[in-house]
Amino acid sequence: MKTHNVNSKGFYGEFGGAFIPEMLYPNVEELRNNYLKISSSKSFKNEFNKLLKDYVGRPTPLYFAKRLSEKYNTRIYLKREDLCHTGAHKINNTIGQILLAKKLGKKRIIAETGAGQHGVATATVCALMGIKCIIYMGEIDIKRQAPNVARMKMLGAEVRPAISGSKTLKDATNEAIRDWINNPVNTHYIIGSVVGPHPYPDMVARFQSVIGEETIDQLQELENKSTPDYVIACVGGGSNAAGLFYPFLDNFDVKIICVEAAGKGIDTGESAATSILGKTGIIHGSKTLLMQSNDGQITEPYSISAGLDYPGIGPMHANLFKSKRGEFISITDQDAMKWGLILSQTEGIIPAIETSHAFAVLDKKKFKPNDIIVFNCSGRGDKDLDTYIEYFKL
Amino acid sequence: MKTHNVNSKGFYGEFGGAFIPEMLYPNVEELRNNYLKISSSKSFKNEFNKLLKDYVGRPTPLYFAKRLSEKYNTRIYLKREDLCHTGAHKINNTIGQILLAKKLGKKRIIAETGAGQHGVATATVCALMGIKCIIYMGEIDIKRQAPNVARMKMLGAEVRPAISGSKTLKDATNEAIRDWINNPVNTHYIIGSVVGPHPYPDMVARFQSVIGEETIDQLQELENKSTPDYVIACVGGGSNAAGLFYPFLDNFDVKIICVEAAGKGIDTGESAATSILGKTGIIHGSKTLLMQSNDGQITEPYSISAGLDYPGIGPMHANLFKSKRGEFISITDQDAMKWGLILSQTEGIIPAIETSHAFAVLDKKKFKPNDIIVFNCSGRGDKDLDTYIEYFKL
Amino acid sequence: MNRINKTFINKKNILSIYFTAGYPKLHDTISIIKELDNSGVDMIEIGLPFSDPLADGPTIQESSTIALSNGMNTNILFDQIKNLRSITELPIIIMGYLNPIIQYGIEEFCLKCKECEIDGLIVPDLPVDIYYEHYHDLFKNHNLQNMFLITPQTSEKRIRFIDKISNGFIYMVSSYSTTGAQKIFGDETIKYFKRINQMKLRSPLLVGFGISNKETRKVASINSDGVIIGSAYINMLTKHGIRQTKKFINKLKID
Amino acid sequence: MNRINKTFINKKNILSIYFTAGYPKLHDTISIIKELDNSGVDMIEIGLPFSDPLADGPTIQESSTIALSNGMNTNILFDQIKNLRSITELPIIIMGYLNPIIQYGIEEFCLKCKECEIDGLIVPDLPVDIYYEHYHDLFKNHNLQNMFLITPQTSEKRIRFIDKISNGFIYMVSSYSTTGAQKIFGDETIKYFKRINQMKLRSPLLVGFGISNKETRKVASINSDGVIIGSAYINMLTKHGIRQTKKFINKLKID
Ligand SMILES: Cc1ncc(COP(=O)(O)O)c(C=O)c1O
Ligand SMILES: Cc1ncc(COP(=O)(O)O)c(C=O)c1O
Repeated sequence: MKTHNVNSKGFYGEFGGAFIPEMLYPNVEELRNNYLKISSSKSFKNEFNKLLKDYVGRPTPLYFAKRLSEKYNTRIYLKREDLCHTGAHKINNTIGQILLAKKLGKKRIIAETGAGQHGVATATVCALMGIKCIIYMGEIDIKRQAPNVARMKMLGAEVRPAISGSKTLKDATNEAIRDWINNPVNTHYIIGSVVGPHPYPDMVARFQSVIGEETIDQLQELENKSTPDYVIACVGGGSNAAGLFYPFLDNFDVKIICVEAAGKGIDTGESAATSILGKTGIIHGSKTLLMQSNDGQITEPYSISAGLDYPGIGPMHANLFKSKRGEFISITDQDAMKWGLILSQTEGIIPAIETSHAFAVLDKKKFKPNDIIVFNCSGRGDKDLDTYIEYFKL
Repeated sequence: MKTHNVNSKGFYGEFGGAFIPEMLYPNVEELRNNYLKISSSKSFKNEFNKLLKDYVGRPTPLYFAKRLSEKYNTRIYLKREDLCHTGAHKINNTIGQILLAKKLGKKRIIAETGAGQHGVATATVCALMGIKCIIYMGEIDIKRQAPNVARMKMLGAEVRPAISGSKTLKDATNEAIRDWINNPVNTHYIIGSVVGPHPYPDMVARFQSVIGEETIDQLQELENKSTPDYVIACVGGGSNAAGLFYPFLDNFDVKIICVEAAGKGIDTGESAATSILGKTGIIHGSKTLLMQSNDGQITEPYSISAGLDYPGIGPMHANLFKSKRGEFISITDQDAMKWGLILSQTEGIIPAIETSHAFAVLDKKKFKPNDIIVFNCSGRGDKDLDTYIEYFKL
Repeated sequence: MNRINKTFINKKNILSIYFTAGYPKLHDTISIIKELDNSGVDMIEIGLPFSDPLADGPTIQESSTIALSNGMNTNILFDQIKNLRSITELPIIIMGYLNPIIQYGIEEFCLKCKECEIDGLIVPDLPVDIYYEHYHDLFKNHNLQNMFLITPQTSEKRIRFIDKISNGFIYMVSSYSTTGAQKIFGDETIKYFKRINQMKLRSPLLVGFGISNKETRKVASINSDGVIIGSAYINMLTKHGIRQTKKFINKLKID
Repeated sequence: MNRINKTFINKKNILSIYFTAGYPKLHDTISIIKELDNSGVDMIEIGLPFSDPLADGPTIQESSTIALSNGMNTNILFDQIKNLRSITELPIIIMGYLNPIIQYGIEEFCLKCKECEIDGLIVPDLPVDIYYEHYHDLFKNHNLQNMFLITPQTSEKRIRFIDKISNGFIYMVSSYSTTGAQKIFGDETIKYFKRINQMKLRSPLLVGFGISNKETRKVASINSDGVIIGSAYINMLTKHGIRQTKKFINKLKID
């Protein structure tokens, strides 16, 4: 049977792998050799699940959006990752990785962040465990996302500006990798999405898969049926999508929709719709689709949403695209912003702008009255208030 | 047996009642006649509990704070109301009241707000139900709490500035009451704390009592014991405290601690420690302790935390104070701010400044190693980031 | 016989004027009372200003805020009016919120009212049942009549009860509203005036909240024993000052 | 015999210099190569600039950014060096990240290298196993030697494997670090140099990352076949320009 999961060499079809400089080999090798063993051990699972429950607030609800369902004449559920501690799905992964890092005896954590959500989630688990934490963030993003910078500092993390290149997420990632190269023994690098060298994409997807697993149980309870007709999520790197899709990857009754940021429009040169605009290449240690110039320089993407503003997508998603297992839809800034307002005023939920992109699919696709559609409500919009205020002149 | 609950006339000992102008009598009477009947009906309970679960994200965790417990050599639990949808306990009450308002056929909702949390929680449930919503907020608070104002507007609520008096919470409350006087038939007034005329204090306490009820079940599971030794909460109006204390009010094995805002210090004239600085009087329709001048003019309180900046306390709490059932401790701005940082860096939880006040009790009181202490972690600190940033120069 | 009862026996189309003590200036109280007496009004309500007058609209709220910042308080008011009866024989009512009265001490307050020969009280946030249970006798012992409000929403049963325990007049709130001047009354309001009038209550009825001019006064007076004017008079004080009181009252005259 | 192998047979204390193509100016490539040849270096590495050079430190990163904004790309580089062998007989290595090479087409890239008589490649993010599985034969067919990196963390087993499949030299990363000039080496680093040296590998060893002056060169050369200098040379180019190359190299001379 064809699987859309990772193979033993760390590939999803032709995508994935670990294209890393030799200096990173021992670190990545240590992870590769241990991540499954540790994360499937009983003691790890207990600790992980307990923190997800008592600290993160899981299970997050699967909420039937009544008014939205009526408006669109279909059955719409929201998987409420916005209710997770720190406000997005990101923390599921950071809890998993900090526990892994502790088992591996690491004394220092580094991470990259764009919008700051992953940085906050990392700073949070480091405070929880009393481990030193350094967050790399593009100098431009530090200015754009001041509240999340403040949160990281409140949590005791050091925020280091990435001043190279375009001074945004991809450069913060480069800086984090450089830090790891320079500190290979005592440091664990917590990557924030299903990107980077194997085993990161698989590891992060597994930690996030709790989203999909809970959805199955909750649908069973609510609809007496364990599979939805559609699962829909926005894709920056792809971790919230991977988490929701994970248990359904090889279940072809469940249709998968990945929503990318079209920015100002696919053809404007200011976009982040990687599946359409990207080509196969290597970024941050992974073979995947990425936006690049003709001679292979990685180009800077654009989206109003800092969390979707990444020039690549995870290798799992590149493979979903290539194999047509997933449908890819891209949504402009304008439509995403509009949907931020619609969701707020129809359901009382102010979504992260990343998340808003996913909902805009309701205007792009016709669903049947009996379709069960699960949207991953990946994060709350508090971090985006300034953007909303300015955009709508509130 | 002596009870600390409300009596049939709406009094807690000598406190409470409904000291309202005749113009409000029909509205309050309608509520008084219906709130128990409706809220104890099966259909209401089902709907209320379902929304608390699927929409608010209840039960909120009871989280054992390991590092904090070690540091203070006692057993510290956090009731995680900060994980509720919209970021504080306030929504438990607004969900209850919006359902009640619907059953009473109301078409228009008004509310007062200080810090904006109750305003956001009200705007949220109004969006959820598709009901028109008007929020009164002091002109000064509108400026101080811009992000919450933006949230309310995103949610489709109209925010009306209260421009009378001191232009803060008490004036917003006056304006809301005036609106209700002018719109007695189609409008329900959602009060945000256990204040105001009977039946509000009891009604709000009942809707919030889910906090305490869950705590009992969770302690049973975690400690094999359904009662804590201490329950501790901050008191602005007193709703988060009432919610946690509710099932323990008449169980004298459980010690109750109410934490008030001392502001810049009890004796500085800039304080909100009502139990110490207040005298019995009438505010917003309730007989209770309140801060006032010698000739009974209500004085403007001060606290760095907008949610504790109220000149009264609920009549239940006034009675807890008078009867000595509850211990009252007041915490300065400085100590509260310090504890915001401590909780952030010890447990990875950035609390609302209101909430920080409660934790500061750990420095004021000695607990035994076996004491089980439940703190109500009433809200998250996102709304207070600007204040934290400025205070700590982050 | 009490001055209030006497007034209703002897006069028709009563005009009662409200003003906030301490406004526009701290010591205007006596001058205003003199002007009102001179202008031929039938009754006077002295507002004891309160920081949070939630039954009142913006005009009275603002005058209260200014009065308080002028330094007005309960002691000063009683001091100002201690020789009241050397100035006027009109019925005088104090209107005040409950909290300042409680802080003064209710018994002490009643005693002072008696000393100043005040005739009655309006305490908007003192509910009927609490009054009846706790303060009825106290007020009576100090020759104080307590006036209650009714609104378009008040049930017939409750109106009858209020009528039974009232010994002065019933204060009929003209509409669903806080105090404030209105230009005209709508049909609903007029229907309500008629409905109450037809109940043939033992207590006289004064209409308040929203009376601003001759027209509104006329309409209200047809179905009641007269009117109370507050915000409109305060607006006049703000704009034209105490000396224009007579002119203002003259304009309100109906035949 | 390949120029790289020949160099290691004929010379001791090898000095290999890295520079970023397109820096400081787009068309400096040939001038720099001429200067280096003239100054008596033993080997040259041409860096093909990449937008995200994650194995490199700030100096090389910055030179790459500037080179790219000067307009450097793969086609231009090959065009610049098509007559390379009329200028120098030194071994020339291209150092570049995998993505630009993939976009160019790996076969096409190798062909071009062959045409320009390039001797070898260093591709830091091309892992050993993928190289061995997919590209070993391709590189060989185009007379390209591929150089691998080892670090203080690389296991003995892995070093032996790398040694086995290497046909040029092994690039010994001086410490846990991205590229960048250091002033001196610590004890740990020297111990590591000795440890590797004592492994008696078949491939020659060049030490790179952190060589900046005569002292660091000396220490590194005692335990290896020579050094590679990158950031220090680029810093020199930035400060003093191409013409000072000879002076810079002279200062590095050891006996
Ligand atoms: C709320 C939210 N959703 C989605 C994303 C995109 O990341 P991913 O595609 O890894 O889920 C982010 C990233 O910051 C985010 O904050
Ligand atoms: C987080 C939080 N805690 C506490 C309070 C104080 O209110 P109460 O005393 O009613 O719980 C507020 C009020 O805004 C709040 O936002």
